[in-house]
Amino acid sequence: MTAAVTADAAGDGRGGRRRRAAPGWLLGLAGLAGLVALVEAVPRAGLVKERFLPPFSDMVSALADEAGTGAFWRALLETLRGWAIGLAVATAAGVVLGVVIGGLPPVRAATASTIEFLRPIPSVALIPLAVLLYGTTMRATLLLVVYASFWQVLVQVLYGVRDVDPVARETARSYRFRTLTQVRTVLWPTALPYVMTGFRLAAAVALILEITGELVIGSPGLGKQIAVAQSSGAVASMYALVIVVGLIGVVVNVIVRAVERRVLRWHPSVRREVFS
Amino acid sequence: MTALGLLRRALLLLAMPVVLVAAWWVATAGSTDFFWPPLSTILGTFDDTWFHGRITGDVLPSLGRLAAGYLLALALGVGLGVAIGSVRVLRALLEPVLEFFRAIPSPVLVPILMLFAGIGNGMKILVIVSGCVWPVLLNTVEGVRALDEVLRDTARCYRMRPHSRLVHLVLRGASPQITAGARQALSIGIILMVISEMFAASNGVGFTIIQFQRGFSIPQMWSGIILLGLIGIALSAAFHVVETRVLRWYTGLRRAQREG
Amino acid sequence: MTRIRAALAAASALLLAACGGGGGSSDASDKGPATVKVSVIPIVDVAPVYLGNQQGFFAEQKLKLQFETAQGGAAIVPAVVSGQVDFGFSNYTSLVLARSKGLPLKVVAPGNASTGADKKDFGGVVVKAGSPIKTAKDLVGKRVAVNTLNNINDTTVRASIRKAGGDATNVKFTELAFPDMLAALDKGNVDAVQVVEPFLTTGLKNGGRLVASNYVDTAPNLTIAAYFTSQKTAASKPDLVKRFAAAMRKSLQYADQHPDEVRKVLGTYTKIDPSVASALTLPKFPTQVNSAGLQTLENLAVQDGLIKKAPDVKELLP
Amino acid sequence: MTTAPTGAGTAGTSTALLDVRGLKKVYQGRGRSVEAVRDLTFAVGPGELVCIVGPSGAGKTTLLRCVAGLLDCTSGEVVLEGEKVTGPPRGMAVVFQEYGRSLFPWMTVRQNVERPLKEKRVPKAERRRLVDEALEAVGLAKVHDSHPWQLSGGMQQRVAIARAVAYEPHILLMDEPFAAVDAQTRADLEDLVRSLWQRLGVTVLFVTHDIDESVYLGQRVIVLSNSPTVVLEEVRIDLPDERDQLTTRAEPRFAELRTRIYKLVQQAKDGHRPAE
Repeated sequence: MTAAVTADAAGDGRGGRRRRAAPGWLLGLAGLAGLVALVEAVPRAGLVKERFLPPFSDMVSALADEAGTGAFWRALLETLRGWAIGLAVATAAGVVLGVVIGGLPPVRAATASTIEFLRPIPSVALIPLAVLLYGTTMRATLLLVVYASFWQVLVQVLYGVRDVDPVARETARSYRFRTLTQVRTVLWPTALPYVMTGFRLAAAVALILEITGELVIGSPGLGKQIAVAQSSGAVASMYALVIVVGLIGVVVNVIVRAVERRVLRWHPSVRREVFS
Repeated sequence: MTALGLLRRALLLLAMPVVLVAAWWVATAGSTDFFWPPLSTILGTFDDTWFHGRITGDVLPSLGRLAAGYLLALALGVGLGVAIGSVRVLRALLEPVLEFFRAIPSPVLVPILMLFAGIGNGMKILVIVSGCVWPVLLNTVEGVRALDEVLRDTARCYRMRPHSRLVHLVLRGASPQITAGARQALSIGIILMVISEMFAASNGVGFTIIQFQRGFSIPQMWSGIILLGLIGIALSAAFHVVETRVLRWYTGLRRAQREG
Repeated sequence: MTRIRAALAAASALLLAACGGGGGSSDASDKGPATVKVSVIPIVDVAPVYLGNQQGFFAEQKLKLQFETAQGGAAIVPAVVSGQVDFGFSNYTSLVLARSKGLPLKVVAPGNASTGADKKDFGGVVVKAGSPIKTAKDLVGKRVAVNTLNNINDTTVRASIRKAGGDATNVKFTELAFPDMLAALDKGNVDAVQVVEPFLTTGLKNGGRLVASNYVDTAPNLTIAAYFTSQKTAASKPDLVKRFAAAMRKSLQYADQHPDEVRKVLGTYTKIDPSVASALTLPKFPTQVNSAGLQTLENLAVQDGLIKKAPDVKELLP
Repeated sequence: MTTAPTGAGTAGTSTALLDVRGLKKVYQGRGRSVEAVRDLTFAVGPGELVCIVGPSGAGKTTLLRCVAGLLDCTSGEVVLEGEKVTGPPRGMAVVFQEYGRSLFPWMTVRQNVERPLKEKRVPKAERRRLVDEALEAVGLAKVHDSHPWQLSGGMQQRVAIARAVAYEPHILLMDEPFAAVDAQTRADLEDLVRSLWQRLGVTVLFVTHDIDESVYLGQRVIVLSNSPTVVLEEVRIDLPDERDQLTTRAEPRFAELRTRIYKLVQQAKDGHRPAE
């Protein structure tokens, strides 16, 4: 069953999206166009005051103004950088610790309760802590990003390691594979889909925390630009930046899915979905 | 299980947390750093800080909003998810729009939500909904789409009525995914409970912690962070109990499949 | 070191290690300009430091400024105390609060002050056009939005009400960020908002009515905010602090005398619309701390129950 | 032989319970269409047990899904008890090949059997009786509180059969129901179907790819051509109604029929079709 692969994160339809026919694609555009029209019409019709929700066209022209400034691009870069570093650190730490903890039953037993204890601690609870540690620098936000996305990866890797076919593991052991070889040939291939699921979830979480951190703490990036626009009363700019953030999220999601599909092309879980 | 085995289990369960807490205690004992008070000081303020009026004044309002927002998000996510998962046209139409909104961090939406919902509890609940609804919605869509073809056919053959098809086939069939989404939503909900109280609040755990931080009442702030952690743990444990009940069939099925 | 140890205790050791240790800032050395980190809130009030930097006043003192912006004083104080940044900007009440908890802070230069002119200040209480609220006294029993609870703005609004002869304890303050206030006022979520520029100008332009200038009502020429450092920095780098204070004073003076340039510099670090920037009321930029005003704020903090005992004002002042 | 159906051999007459006339099914894909079933005409009389065999890919499942009303046919019609089938008709039960997927895993065995009766609004006491009898008949009375996945494959298929039987259908469709169980279980299940059919007098349309099975079970075997499918030939199974695994399969007549059908299926595989 493919359900196995996504037991926790639940299958985010690696399958269906691809099979979408051309009309579906068009419908999607229609949906977006509808949203745009709505945002244009609601303030124009006076349902919401323009200075609180400007029409879409105002947002676009504000966005064009933004795109003409160096500050915007620097902020964009800062955001992407913080996101990428945080995601990389969280993924690396999550995979390594996940394999170690999951691969060694005694360690797993000893840490299980701690992980269950620490995981639900909300990352925003750490904001004061992050500020105390790192002030309003990028590092404060990085701490939040790493903390939040780390669990996504770790938990998935633990699921993945647990899912290793006992027969395959026994086989490997009976052939006296060295530990590293075991990890490489038995553990890793099984855990890979889970790692990718964790990575995908982490990528989304990391971006959200990056922006939240910038917004709340004031570390450099698009989130801070939003805060600045907000505290200057530049409503159209604020919405323009929010749109940018949303678009980045969509792009990140698309890219990560593409990467996932590429990495897992050989994997039965994907192959099965393709044929199903 | 023997007494010894039980002891072993308890030891495994508690050893690491105890060691960590002890490490924290020792490391901060005698700390003079203003922002890192000794753990003993923090715990010393815990009772004074939280158990004299703040449980009903702050903790319960927070939890109430969380519950309202979370349940609303569940209902909305499952309802929309079933509709979108079942109707292909709807899915195609809404997918990009939903992807876009999902990618916008909820804190950014707060000022916008304020325009529509004011600054009262309604706004805070909406903030929680705006973040919690996505994992539930997307997982429900996938769960509904992943429903077994044969099972669907079976339901049709036996002429199950729409209502009972929804209850006994679609919702139950998608329940593993819905639960997974609900679990993610819960942790997001706690985060947003705190974040929503950063804006226009006059009570709540998050509000209080931030007031402590702004007022430089650092041990109290720490006690708040610990309280948040405990709330998170308690809710996660409660969820686990519900999940185990709801998904008992699923765990059994999966085990059977793995062994078979 | 305790910081790192405590972090370990908080069980995020791994994560912290991965992120590296905390940052510090360079010492004042004789050769070349010393880099100093200044943490400010990107609002009108801090225009002088940006303007002074532009004018080269800091370079004259062999200082190279590096700005870090934060959303509020609450984030700036710890950064200054822990040495993440050398100087910070915060309102007086926050500093008094911090000092009363024993945080080792030292004011190095004033930040900004009320204009002292009633209804012509850079901040005030605004109501909707048709509101029955005419004076500060009418605020009794009403919902008033302030940007942070238990801080300078609610205490000064209370002072305003007292001055007008109202019962200041009977006001419902709601915490709301400045940018969200006008919308909330418009929707009737609150009855009055305490705003500062540029929202004051925007609010009035959109039909709001000014009912009180709370800073003016509190004390004559009330100093609102200040630049500060930690006692540790003040003790270990007295020269650096002196140079910063000197450049700061020069910047404040220049800013006070060149309002047009202040309006222009706003565009470099905020997104305030130029038309609003040219119309808004600028605060005064005094060069001397008004210790009487500071004492007033302290007394208000005690009176309104923010702190139990007022710290000695002298401890804070340079 | 007591309640043996008497309608045997009434194919094509107006007394037929199930009438399939000129059934044609073309799958419309993007840019191409596949003709799965070309022209199928046959009838099943009341109380008859008819087997359908054909080579792999002969469109057996398509045919069955059309008959069951799960699939719209492109042209032609399926008439059940004088009514044209447009959706799953009343009075019909289906047993699918994938027993693991046709039972509701979140229901107990009893709930699985009971569900369709609840849908039919059968009164409680009556429901109870039907379920008990059905479970008794398939030998599962003891495990009614288990979940399907706790049972072996053969037992799961018995649950599906019990569910179908309890539903009291006029016609029972079986789609290769025993293809996925082991040989021993399969023989038991074949006998179960025969005995249930004889006892209850229900009409059975049994699709299989197993030639022996079709001969052993059926009164009549319809051999399909390869795709696009037409009826290649109908074979009457003139074996005595009392059948059992040992003696029946040892009879020379059984061997003859088996050989005959085997040859037909071979021909079908080779692309032989009746004169068109």
